[in-house]
Amino acid sequence: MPDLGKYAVEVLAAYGVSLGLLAVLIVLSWRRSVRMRAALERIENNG
Amino acid sequence: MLRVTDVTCARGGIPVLSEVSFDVTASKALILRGPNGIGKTTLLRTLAGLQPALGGDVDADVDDLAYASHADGIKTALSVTENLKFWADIYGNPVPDTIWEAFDLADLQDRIAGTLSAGQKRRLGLARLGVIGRKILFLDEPTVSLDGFSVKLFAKWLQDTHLAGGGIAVIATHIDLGIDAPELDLTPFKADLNIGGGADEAFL
Amino acid sequence: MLRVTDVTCARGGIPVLSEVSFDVTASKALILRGPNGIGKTTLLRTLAGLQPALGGDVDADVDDLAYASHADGIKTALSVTENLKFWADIYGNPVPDTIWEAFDLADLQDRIAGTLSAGQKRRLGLARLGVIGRKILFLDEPTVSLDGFSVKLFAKWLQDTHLAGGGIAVIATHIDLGIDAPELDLTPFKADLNIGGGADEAFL
Amino acid sequence: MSFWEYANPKKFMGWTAPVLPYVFGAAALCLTVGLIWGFFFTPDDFRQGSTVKIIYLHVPAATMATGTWFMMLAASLIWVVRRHHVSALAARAAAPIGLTMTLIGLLTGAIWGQPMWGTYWAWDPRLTSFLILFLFYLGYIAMWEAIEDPDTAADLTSVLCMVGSVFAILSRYAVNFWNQGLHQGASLSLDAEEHVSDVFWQPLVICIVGFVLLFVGLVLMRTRTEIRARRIRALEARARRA
Amino acid sequence: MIALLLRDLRLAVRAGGGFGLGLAFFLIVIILVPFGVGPQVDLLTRIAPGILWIASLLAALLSLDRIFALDFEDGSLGLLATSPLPLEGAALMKALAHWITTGLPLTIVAPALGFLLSLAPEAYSYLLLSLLLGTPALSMIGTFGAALTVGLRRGGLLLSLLVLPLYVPTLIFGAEAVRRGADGLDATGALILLGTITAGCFALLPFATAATLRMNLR
Amino acid sequence: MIALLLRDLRLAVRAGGGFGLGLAFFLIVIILVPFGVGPQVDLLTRIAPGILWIASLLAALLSLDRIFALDFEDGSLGLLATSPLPLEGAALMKALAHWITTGLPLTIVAPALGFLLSLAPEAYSYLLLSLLLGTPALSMIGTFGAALTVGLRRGGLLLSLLVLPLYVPTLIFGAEAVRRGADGLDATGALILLGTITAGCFALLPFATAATLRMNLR
Ligand code: HEM
Ligand SMILES: Nc1ncnc2c1ncn2[C@@H]1O[C@H](COP(=O)(O)OP(=O)(O)OP(=O)(O)O)[C@@H](O)[C@H]1O
Ligand SMILES: Nc1ncnc2c1ncn2[C@@H]1O[C@H](COP(=O)(O)OP(=O)(O)OP(=O)(O)O)[C@@H](O)[C@H]1O
Ligand SMILES: [Mg+2]
Ligand SMILES: [Mg+2]
Repeated sequence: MPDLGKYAVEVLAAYGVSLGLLAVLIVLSWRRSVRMRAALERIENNG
Repeated sequence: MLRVTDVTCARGGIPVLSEVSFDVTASKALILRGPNGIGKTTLLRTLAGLQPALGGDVDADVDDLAYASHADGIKTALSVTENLKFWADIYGNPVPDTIWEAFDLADLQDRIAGTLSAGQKRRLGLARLGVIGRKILFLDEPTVSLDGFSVKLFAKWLQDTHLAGGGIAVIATHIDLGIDAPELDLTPFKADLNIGGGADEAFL
Repeated sequence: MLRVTDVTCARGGIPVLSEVSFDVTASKALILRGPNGIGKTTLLRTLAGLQPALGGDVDADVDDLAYASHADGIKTALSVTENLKFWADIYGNPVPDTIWEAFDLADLQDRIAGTLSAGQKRRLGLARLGVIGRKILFLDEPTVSLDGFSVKLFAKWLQDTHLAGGGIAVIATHIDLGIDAPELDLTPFKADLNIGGGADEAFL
Repeated sequence: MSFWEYANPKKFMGWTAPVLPYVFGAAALCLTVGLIWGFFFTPDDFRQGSTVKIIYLHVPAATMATGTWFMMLAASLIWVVRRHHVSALAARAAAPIGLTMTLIGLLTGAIWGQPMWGTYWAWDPRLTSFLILFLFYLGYIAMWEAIEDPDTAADLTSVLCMVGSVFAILSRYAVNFWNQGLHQGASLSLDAEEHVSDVFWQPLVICIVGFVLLFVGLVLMRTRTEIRARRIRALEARARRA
Repeated sequence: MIALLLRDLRLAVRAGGGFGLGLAFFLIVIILVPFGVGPQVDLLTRIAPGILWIASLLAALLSLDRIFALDFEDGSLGLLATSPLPLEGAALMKALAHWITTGLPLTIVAPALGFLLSLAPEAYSYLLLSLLLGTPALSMIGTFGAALTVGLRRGGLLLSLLVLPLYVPTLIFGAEAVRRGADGLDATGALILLGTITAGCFALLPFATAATLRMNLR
Repeated sequence: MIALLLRDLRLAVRAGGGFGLGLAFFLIVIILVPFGVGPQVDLLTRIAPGILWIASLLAALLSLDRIFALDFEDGSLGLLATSPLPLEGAALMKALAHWITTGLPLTIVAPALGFLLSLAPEAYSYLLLSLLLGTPALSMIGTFGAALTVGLRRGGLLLSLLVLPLYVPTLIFGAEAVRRGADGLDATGALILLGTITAGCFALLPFATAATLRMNLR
């Protein structure tokens, strides 16, 4: 861990917030992708 | 039992029909006839308690009355089932399973009401009547834009379910519904221009 | 002369009627029949150019077409005369004097449209057709909530004024209008589930 | 075979499936390398101290935020001109990514602002334009959600995107007119004077590449989802009519 | 009554995001203020409490006309009035639904927006508390106003005209509470008065609203 | 086209005072501001130009949704689209009618309200001129936004969300012109830019509006 000096809170917060938001975006996109794929398969197999 | 005695009703502050009287006993229907603008809508709204009468008496339990017209409280953003369920909840009834058959809505249950055709929407509006469980129905041109088959379906529901269950219906219509009921022509009741009453009476 | 060739039309992105073809020559009317939800409204809107067709041709001058349904562009805050005058101005025509007689509106000229009864309002909506001067009319249930007398009045105007003047009318209705015109049942044209076209075609 | 063939939904599903893992793999690689290099192995700036490390998130996110809008503009134009469904759906798929990037840019900027300028938020032109961009994204997404018919939605959002772009540029000038700012100039310009020093520059470029790749991967994945959603819609509608 | 509340919430969500949009409007009004008055931080800090409250008020105001208008147009309101549901209850539910779709989300994001206006750090808790206490009153008063104008064609602007004066006391106490909080003064008095207004509104206005509706439906 | 303009004006007057009410809303927003931010004169003088412009903007915004919604619901819009009248002309007339019923009366009374906010005496002429130049752009942009949201059930709030960012440049130049006028600086630049925006909007947006309407009517 590098020494962040007196700005540790800011730097870590910036990384936390950014990576958190990216994670949320990726997870949401991924979940919806999985759901849609499953739903589509279900419909295609029934019809 | 519905007893209407000498009811006078007004629209826009002007008396339209005066001293209309009739009785309808349980399990019977009455059909109101009359040319456009005679006052059928006004009369039905008055009888149903949506607007005050200028005079006369409506003898019936207010908790038995229901009025239905084209403006039938259907939300276009909700599905057919959600619409019916809402009105059933408001009146504290369940949605009867027979309703889907009776109004040929089985295939449309999950459709958003806004995407229905004119006739399908009308059927949904009529189905509401089967859900609220009121005894005395005032129907204003209920079969507008219905095809022949749907008109029969409605007449069947009216006779076999509603009237057979002791209900009463007063129906204003220009079309022949094919139900067996007495007709009342409103033309003779057209209000005399000089009769009193109405919001402006005090100034005449 | 109106020539419709293999028109396929869709609602909500789904084909409803496919390959409808018919011809109507000048001074003739055609009545469209079909149960609720078959697609009459959709077809008329497509023919009148209010929505794009999925396929096929409508052979007519777009400047001759007019569509009319319940949503008839009547402003409830304006008077009967103002309403008609407005549409006449938009189409660059005068308001013909005969219109008041033809639609029994003479007594209602100065009434605010919002205070008309259902049938009176419908008559006003129909009178608009007499004012815009278009040759080819697409009418969607024009006589809804009209009484018998008014239906005859309308049929008379249609035959003696509009058709007699070389006009054409395509009318969707569930009621018998009492005019002498061929009927076309749309049931056979119901779109096959698997036909192509529609917004979603690329995804099927 | 024309280039546009790839925009056919079926073809699109076909060629994206094998490509997608590589894009995500490359994105992950770049991001890991760039961020770890930037976070652990770069010195502090003599003026900004360790806060300079925020640059590895702030600048790529800010770049992608505007870049996404340009991509949506291009996709909208393609839809309007050629009516390829995939391009409309790609624009739709990109919008939430742009929104997230804008938000990251705003938040990292705000966090950075406190130590540097002594305030989380100032009505600086650059910051302000970003806020307006954020609003455009919100409106654009809300518009897609509000319209039922997908083709109409595609048409209307395209018009919105085009008109919005003109007004976004106009706002940028207006905002400059209104307030002279605190924010850095273009430090990525090739002009040596303005250039940030190489120690920061190299990992920054890797991070930007990583963000771009991540964006491409996400757009492809989300477009695939949108195509599936449309197909479900179509099939369900057909089933309902049966 | 719950059925009505649920239906209204469902309609709000379906009809293009009743939730998100009241909020978005609030956001945008706040964002516009610096464009109008200029970017000076000290100035913004001074006017922030007032502007935040005025923006909440306008955001609430803007969605008032849909409380009854839609139900009136499609006939639902007449049918509700003749249904077994007491109209007072319906009025209360309508106000509640309005609050849940506008007042509540607005209260939640208000602190984030205080940020943009450089609101004094001490004022945040007061902002939150005053909005939580005050916005229900805005919804209830607004519901009453909506009932007054329901029969009129697009009474939207008349509605604003009628309702805004009724909003003045709520606005004064709400903004005052935040301002005092920002200046480090005691704001309890203003908050208590705000709570009293809300309680009073909910105790009395449902009856007035129901009576008004009955008149308008005749 | 004149027939359409006249009809819209007549409807605005009949339907409960389209004139009076846009204006009344403007008035009330201005009156609420001192309640919100407190009564200090120096503060009010400083924020007056911005608040006056923001209030005009909100007053214009509030009546946007009626530009097309009513005509859409009763079918007039579809009939207009198939009538001989070019839709671009109709869009222009709609914007004009909106300006005559909101922007124009608002411009006329704005000086009186500047008074309530203790606007600097030098600023009055700039206020008048900037509103006269800027409010037509607000109406035209709003008409475009209204066309975008016309098919949507009560797109009112979505409309605000879409339109407000588009209003930003107009607001900035308008308020800046008044502020510079108040400070005795040269405001010609801002006024010229304002005029350019208005001219540009009227040259281009009618076409975008007509195209949008056609899409929405399908
Ligand atoms: C909320 C606040 C902020 C926002 C919205 C913001 C936004 C932006 C934007 C839009 C860019 C341009 C990226 C591009 O050229 O495509 C940028 C770049 C940059 N920002 Fe910020 N910023 C903020 C705060 C800060 C702060 C506080 C600092 C540091 C003191 C900072 C430092 C930089 C640097 C060094 C660049 C790179 C310059 C360039 O590449 O053009 N930013 N920021
Ligand atoms: N979004 C949608 N999804 C699926 N089906 C739809 C959608 N919108 C409309 N439909 C269906 O399209 C069909 C055509 O409707 P249309 O209004 O043209 O019928 P119509 O013949 O005019 O009927 P009516 O006699 O009742 O007026 C109807 O069955 C309707 O339910
Ligand atoms: N404000 C008013 N001033 C004068 N007459 C009015 C006013 N409002 C309504 N009327 C008239 O009252 C009469 C009654 O209208 P009502 O709607 O009850 O008729 P109706 O029998 O239902 O007709 P329809 O068969 O056309 O539906 C109509 O002739 C109408 O024109
Ligand atoms: Mg009637
Ligand atoms: Mg139909």
